[in-house]
Amino acid sequence: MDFGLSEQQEMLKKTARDFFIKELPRTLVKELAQDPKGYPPELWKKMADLGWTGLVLPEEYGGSGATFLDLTILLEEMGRACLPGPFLSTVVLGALTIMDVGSEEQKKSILPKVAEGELVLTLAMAEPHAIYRGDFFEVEAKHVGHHYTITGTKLFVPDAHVADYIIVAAKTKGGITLFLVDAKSQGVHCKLLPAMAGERQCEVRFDGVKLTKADMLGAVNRGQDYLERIMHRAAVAKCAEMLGGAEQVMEMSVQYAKDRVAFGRPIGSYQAIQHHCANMLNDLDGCRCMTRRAAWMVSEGLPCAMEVSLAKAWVGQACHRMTCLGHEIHGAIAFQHDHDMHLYFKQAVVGEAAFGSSGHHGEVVAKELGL
Amino acid sequence: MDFGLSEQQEMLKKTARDFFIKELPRTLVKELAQDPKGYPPELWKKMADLGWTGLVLPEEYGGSGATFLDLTILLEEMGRACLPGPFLSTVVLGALTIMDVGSEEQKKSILPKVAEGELVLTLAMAEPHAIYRGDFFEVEAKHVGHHYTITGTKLFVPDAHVADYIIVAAKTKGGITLFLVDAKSQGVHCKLLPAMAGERQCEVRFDGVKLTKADMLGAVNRGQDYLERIMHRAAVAKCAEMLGGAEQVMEMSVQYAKDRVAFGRPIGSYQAIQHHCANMLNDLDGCRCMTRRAAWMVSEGLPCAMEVSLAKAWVGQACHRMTCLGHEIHGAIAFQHDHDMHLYFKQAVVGEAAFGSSGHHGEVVAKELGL
Amino acid sequence: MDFGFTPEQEAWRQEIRDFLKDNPPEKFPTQTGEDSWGHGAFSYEFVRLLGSKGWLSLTWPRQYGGRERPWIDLLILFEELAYARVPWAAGAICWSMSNTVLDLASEELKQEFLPGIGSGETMLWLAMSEPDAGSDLLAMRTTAIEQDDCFLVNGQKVWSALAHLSHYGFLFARTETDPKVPKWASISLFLLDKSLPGVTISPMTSMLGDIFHSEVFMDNVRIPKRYLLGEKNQGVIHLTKTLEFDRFWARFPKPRFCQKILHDLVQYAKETRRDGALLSQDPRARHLMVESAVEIETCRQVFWNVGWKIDKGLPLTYEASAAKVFADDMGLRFFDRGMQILGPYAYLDEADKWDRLRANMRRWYLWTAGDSLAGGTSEIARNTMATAGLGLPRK
Amino acid sequence: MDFGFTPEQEAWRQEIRDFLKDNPPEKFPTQTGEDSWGHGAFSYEFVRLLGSKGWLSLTWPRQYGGRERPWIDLLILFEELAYARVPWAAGAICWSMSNTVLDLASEELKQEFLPGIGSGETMLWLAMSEPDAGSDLLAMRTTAIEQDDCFLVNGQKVWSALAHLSHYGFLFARTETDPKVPKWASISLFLLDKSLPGVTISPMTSMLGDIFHSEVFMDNVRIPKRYLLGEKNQGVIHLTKTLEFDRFWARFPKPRFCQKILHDLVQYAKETRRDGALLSQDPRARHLMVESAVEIETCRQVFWNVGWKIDKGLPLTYEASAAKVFADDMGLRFFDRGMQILGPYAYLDEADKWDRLRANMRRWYLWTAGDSLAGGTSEIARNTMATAGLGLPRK
Repeated sequence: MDFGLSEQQEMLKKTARDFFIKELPRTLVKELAQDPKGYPPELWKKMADLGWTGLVLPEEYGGSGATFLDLTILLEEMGRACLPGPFLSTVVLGALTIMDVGSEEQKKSILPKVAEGELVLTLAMAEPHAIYRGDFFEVEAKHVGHHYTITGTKLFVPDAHVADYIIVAAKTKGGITLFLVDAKSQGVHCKLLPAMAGERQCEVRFDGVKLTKADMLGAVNRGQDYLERIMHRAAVAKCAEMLGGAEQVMEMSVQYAKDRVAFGRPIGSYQAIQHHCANMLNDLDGCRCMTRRAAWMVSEGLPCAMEVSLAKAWVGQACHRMTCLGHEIHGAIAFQHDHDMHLYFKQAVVGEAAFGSSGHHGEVVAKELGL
Repeated sequence: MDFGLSEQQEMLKKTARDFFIKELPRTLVKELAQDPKGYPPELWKKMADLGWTGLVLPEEYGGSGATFLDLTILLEEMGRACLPGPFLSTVVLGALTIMDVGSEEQKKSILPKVAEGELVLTLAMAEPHAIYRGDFFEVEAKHVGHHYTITGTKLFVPDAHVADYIIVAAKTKGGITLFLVDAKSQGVHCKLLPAMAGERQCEVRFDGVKLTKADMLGAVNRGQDYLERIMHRAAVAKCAEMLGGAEQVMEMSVQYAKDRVAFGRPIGSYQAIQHHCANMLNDLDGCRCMTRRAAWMVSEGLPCAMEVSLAKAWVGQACHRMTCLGHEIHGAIAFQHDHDMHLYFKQAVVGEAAFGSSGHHGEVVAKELGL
Repeated sequence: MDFGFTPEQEAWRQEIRDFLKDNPPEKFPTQTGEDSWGHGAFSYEFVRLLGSKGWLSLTWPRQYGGRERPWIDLLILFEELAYARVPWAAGAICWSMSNTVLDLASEELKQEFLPGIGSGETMLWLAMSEPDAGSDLLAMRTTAIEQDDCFLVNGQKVWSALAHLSHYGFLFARTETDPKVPKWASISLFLLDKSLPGVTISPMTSMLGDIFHSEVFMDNVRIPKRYLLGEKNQGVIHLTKTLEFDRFWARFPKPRFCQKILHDLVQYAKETRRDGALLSQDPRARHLMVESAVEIETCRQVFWNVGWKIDKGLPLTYEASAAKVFADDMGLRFFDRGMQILGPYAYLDEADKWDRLRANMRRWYLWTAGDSLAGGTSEIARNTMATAGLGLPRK
Repeated sequence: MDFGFTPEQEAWRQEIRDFLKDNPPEKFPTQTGEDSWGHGAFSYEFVRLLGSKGWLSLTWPRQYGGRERPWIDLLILFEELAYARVPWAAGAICWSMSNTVLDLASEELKQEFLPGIGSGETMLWLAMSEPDAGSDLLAMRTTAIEQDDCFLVNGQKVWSALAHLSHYGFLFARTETDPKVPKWASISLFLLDKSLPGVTISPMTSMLGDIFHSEVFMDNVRIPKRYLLGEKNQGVIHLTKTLEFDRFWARFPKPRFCQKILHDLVQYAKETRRDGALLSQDPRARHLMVESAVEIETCRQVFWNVGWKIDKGLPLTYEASAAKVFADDMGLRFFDRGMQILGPYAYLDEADKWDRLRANMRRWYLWTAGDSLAGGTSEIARNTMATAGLGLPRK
């Protein structure tokens, strides 16, 4: 039992924090929210140079061979910095999926480029009428001769507008199968969806996109199993981002409570504000324990459906409470565009809905409990 | 629109409050909780003499012809005083049901005695496997020749151990039918169930109890409709009791916050305690508005399924919150048997479950919303 | 007790509904914001139409163009407008300020201002908060120094709602600068003409990315003396009253506004399939809608209770603060639930009948982050409930 | 990071489980209360069996009969005992007091007391609160005046848990009565022998109708000087430490205890039909169980985090207070949900396998009314979190 970070993890955390303080002021975050691309490629390059896009990949594919747990420590700092862009999509949804189920050829052709920051990946799962349950997918990969033809619409595909490859979960005869689709293929149409924070989600229409068996990712009809593992990693990665954001909200709010004076005293000396801060602190500690434990279990390859869902359900709700209290403490000033607090309020609601809402993960918990 | 009490209602409220202050000290309430009967017949007689058991009955049956709304004002004071005993059972479940659907003969033979305080009535509905849905009742009234024979077990029948008549909702061929059963009939077996507060609920076993058609209450197979109206009245009556209790909790807690000193100041001067009190105040105001509006609608004979369920759902949850805060404010002292606070904490949890929990009424709200 | 409405009141409600049917609010151009009461939409055209109906001066004395209708009728009007989500943001606040004009202004000022307010030509904004005087309003620093025939005003206000679209500020400023004079006896109330030299309105971009509030800078602004409202140095009483009214009136429409959205969500849930089932049959979505229904309607009744007290002329102590807390807590929970019900589909971009619901829900959700701060923080409001309402000691 | 247990720790957990299987806790007679940790059940026989295993002194130095096992092993023991709901109410509190004895007592006292505590023969109770000194402990009035070879004690304590079954009080009293001496330098700590002349233990009937706490009256009680623990007038440091430990240790078992009940509720729901369907398929019941599962496990991890810090010897500031608030909030909600899940059937009187669950749920629900007050109010604990934990100013 060890709730502490290793020396390397501490160092990674510190490096990341310093890097983002220097390279990603919040003013830039707000500008990027208006940018069609949504992230600065130069920053992406620097992150790749720091070894982050390949952090969790084996050395043979140009990575650093760090653990998933290490990766979540980096994601915490990304969440704290409100980093926009396709990092989670590329590394967690994309590269780790290829690592998990891809062929040696696929790994060799894709992963080194990810490590070098030259590729952006993502994954398409949700649809207009199905979000969590593959058995209601309508996007289909029809087997015709030596080809597969994918048709249908996927929703909420993160960062598809800048992706080089999209992993698509499609119905096949007998189950769900994953395919690795070149985003420049004929018949792939991408439309940006409205955003709350700086996130970028797309509607991706597949209009008879032609693929071969070599584009299949993993075995045929095994997609539902793969998706479950992907969702575990993605949900925990999102928790880590949200945890980082929550830490920042806690610190900002406490600092403001110390600085702001009303009726001749710092507002942080009033019991109401103190108790808001205390409630935030408990929510935050809960987020940290649950996220890191779930990350450790994923990292160790242990069965973790229950722990991941408990974590995502807690973090989703706790971050909502925390960011509401953050606004409450900051008062009207945080309502201004110039302020940073609202970035986290927005991130929290987007995060709650991403990779399984509290409601969805609650149902997983129910099943795991035996209900 | 008028949220105020009429002069007569104010007077009734004041009379009732004064009466209970004099006649029902809380020490007696606690003693009665240990008493097998659970209430003092002398007090019952005095209440009848004040005209309360007949308050809501027409003058032709010896009553005062007051409205159901007036009755709820009286019930508020009963809740405030933690009055134990079969008042709600007798008047709301019993007499008002007979008024609603009974034959002239039944009214004449029962109601004047209720008004005089000579009869105790109740109603048996819930069963081991069915609580809200009559279509799953197992208690059955079999029609054999000129007789009906009732067999089966009813649960949570309030005050059945002291009742003279029990209205029983039983399956008949084609629906549910109500019967008025003399509690001394052969085959009626009554067992007291464990209690939280001073309430008395029974398991009542009907072991081939023989009835005639004259014992039927209202028309055959119409019981489900009747039960719906009965539940409306009962739920609102329970809300009124809980509202009265909540008012008392509010007053006690504010008084204690003014009197109790910690760290050299009354605890009521601390913001945390002030905000607890403020939160209680909003819950209380919500209870009052919702209960009285629902009572008015029942009283006026307006369609009120939605309003009754909204009220019961709010009151059930709000009284839980209020009594928890009441304990929080009183601190450890309220944990003692000698203190009165816990009577209301107990009443609140019993009340929440009575005549439809918040969950049940939530489902009614869902249906009324069109869900 | 009587929780019903008279036939006349029901007819009035119907008249408003008919008016709104004939004049669909969504057809009016807006100068700021989109769809919805209290969430930033404002349309001159619509408000002037209300004015031309005489509905902006419904309760005023006839001599000022009013109809002397009871407060209950005004509450019914507010409910119906809220349910229809008309573009009249800050309408209730403007209305409550005009009431103070009726109470305090000289006959001359009344004649000058009321016709314009009543017709919807003149808009008022509230110039009260300052950067270092939020909850602690008495800390305000803007000064108004008597000089010749005017007051010389210097200072800065923030969070002036719709000041960029309005004409006159309802300005609180310090008219007594001697530190020995207690603060409560040093503040006065003025009507500030936006077009006076030295007034700069600087719109503030909100976290939603658009403009609702402004900063107002006053640099040697000369307000003629006759624009003083009420007595000099007696502004704190009006400040308190304005705040209390603001708390009640600005939020009275909220529960009904939320109810409309809830009804839309119900309809949406009944028509939307997800993962093989109707959303209306999803246990969590049902639960979220039911909890909302209970809270919203309770909130509505609490507001009606206060409205009835106002109509009866009963004194208020804690009620406006309590209603504010109730409404803001309710709203925060409701719009969070709304986002949960929509889930990821809140971000869909589909030209279907639910597109406005989705877009608005995202917007409303963000608005709620500021709700509990508007009109004084909920913390201060709870203090007021405990002390003024329940008699708990301040120290 | 490592959220797993070593093979040795897993083996230790298994050893405890085997012991509990061989010695089913429900078979032991209790002197007070029924089933359950932390909810009032206490059995001499069971606790002495634990003592005979050496588990009451698990972490102590060998010289006092201990096993010098790491704190993590103790936490594992507590979790397992909690999940099995053993009749060892106040066990953790007694354990935390014995730790103070280890820290503070003279060698002589250690030799006198520790063997008895370790074997389960000697029970300690905490004599701290007074009628007018609850959260404000420094307001305590009980005096212990040095006189000849003893301290002469006069005063009254309340809320002494299990004092009627225990032997020695862990007594805080004022040893300096000069009002000019600051309160924090005027309190000392003693071991009070219940059998001394002048000590009266007066059991308090609780709102559950049974006895858990006592009032303790001390009338010219002569405590020999050697029963002073630590230095004279330095008791406040120990007071704070005792309280902090009490907050953590007394609640560490709670999440695991609640988890067991949740698992029972799940089983109950799977076997219970109501209105035509299994309760486990009732959306509201499912929702209530899921919310509980999330909160309980999060609470558990927060406690393990603190336990790990203790094991590592890291300094604690706010953690015990935070854990207390977390656990008490969680418990209040959990047992409310439990009552909602049972509904009216909580009052069933049926000799089936769920009868104890029902009876206990009613009891646990009532207990929670006192939880947030025990070990200092949650309000004070939140103050501590804000000031000691987050550095917010006290004034």
